[in-house]
Amino acid sequence: MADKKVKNVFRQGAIPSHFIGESIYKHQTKTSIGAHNIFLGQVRADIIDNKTVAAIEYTAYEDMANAKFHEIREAAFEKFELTCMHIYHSLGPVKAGEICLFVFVSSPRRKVVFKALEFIVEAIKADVPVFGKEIFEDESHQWKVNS
Amino acid sequence: MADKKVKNVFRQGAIPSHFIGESIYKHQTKTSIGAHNIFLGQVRADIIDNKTVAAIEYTAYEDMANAKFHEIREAAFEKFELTCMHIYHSLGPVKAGEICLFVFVSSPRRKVVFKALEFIVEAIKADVPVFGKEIFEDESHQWKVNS
Amino acid sequence: MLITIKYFGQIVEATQKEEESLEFSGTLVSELMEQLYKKYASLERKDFKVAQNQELVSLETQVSGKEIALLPPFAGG
Amino acid sequence: MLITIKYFGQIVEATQKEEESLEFSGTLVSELMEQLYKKYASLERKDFKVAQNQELVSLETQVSGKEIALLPPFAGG
Repeated sequence: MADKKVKNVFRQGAIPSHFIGESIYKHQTKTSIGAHNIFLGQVRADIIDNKTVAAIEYTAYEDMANAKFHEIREAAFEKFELTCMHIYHSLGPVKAGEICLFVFVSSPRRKVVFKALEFIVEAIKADVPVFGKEIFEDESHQWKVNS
Repeated sequence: MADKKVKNVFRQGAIPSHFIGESIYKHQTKTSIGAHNIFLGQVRADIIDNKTVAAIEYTAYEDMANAKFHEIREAAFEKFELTCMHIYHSLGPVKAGEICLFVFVSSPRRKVVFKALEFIVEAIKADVPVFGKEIFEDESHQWKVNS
Repeated sequence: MLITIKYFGQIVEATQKEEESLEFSGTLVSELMEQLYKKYASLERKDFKVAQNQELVSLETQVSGKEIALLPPFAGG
Repeated sequence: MLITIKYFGQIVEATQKEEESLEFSGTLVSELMEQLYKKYASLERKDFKVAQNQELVSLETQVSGKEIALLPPFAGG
């Protein structure tokens, strides 16, 4: 069901794996759902010029970002037959190996969830003002840019 | 990493949500991963001729099914740059609202996980000899056919 | 030739058993099916594929394997 | 006209602040940027987009809003 209220998508720090498990559990009462598709973004320990990324520190233009997440959400409900959709994004430091983005879509049938999830994730990457500071193990940093 | 051993994909009964959470947690040591994509099949309480599906009882030609899952796995590693892949399917009764299929792919980059996951799920639906008896609340049944 | 035949899903409703050993003196899968249709009257109305040694085969395939399976429509996931 | 300007991510490394109020007497976003480039020498080398009242705008847009934001490349997810 589409929800007109602008939600706060942001969570402080990493998104815990048990939170994802619990979120799945909560959908087991929705027995019209036949297929879930979940995307998780995980911070990579990339090695750049011999230095290893230890964490990404996320900041955002929060009001605009939440408005954009809301637009993406509305567009996805418009385009695809979804039963529900949830988006969570981290703010602050997230260590390598931890989850920084959790997108969850559910539908009666499977074909639609693949298309919907990819649409949502690509829109988030392109349109939402979130910024990432890659912090190396020696505490130097560089700014992440989505490709 | 591709694994040449044929694994047993089947689990007795529903796949618990906390198992999925734990499976995600185990991947947090793999810091070359940047994107996970998870598909979950959930049993729908479909209403057919005024009767509601209460559960699906799954059976399989287990040896052939595990060999097919293995082929699908090898083909996916061949076609897509994946860090890892896990598939679990239920056998026996799974109630409406519970999870019967869990497919989990991970890669350094996101674009590949969407294509890989859809490829794997469609191949499972088409090629793996698993059979589903939809049991209605009045204990009558019909046989499920994938569309 | 003694063959093991396995039945799955709704096929079992026609055969009332999941597995049996049958003496088969013919050549092709189609001949084996004729033999089974005579034995199980309701089998002919069922929709199924045939696997030999875990690979799908056509009715024109030679029966060579030890294990034949009758597979109704797949419903995985 | 008094405008609130917000800076994000690596832009803050040029401005050394996240927000400020500026008196602006021009018309276009491009004029406001010229004013900021004079104030912050290293800003001109940064890659960013401009949002006015939370919507992306071009340099030719009229400054009308209360809130202007300088947004470096997005890195969500």
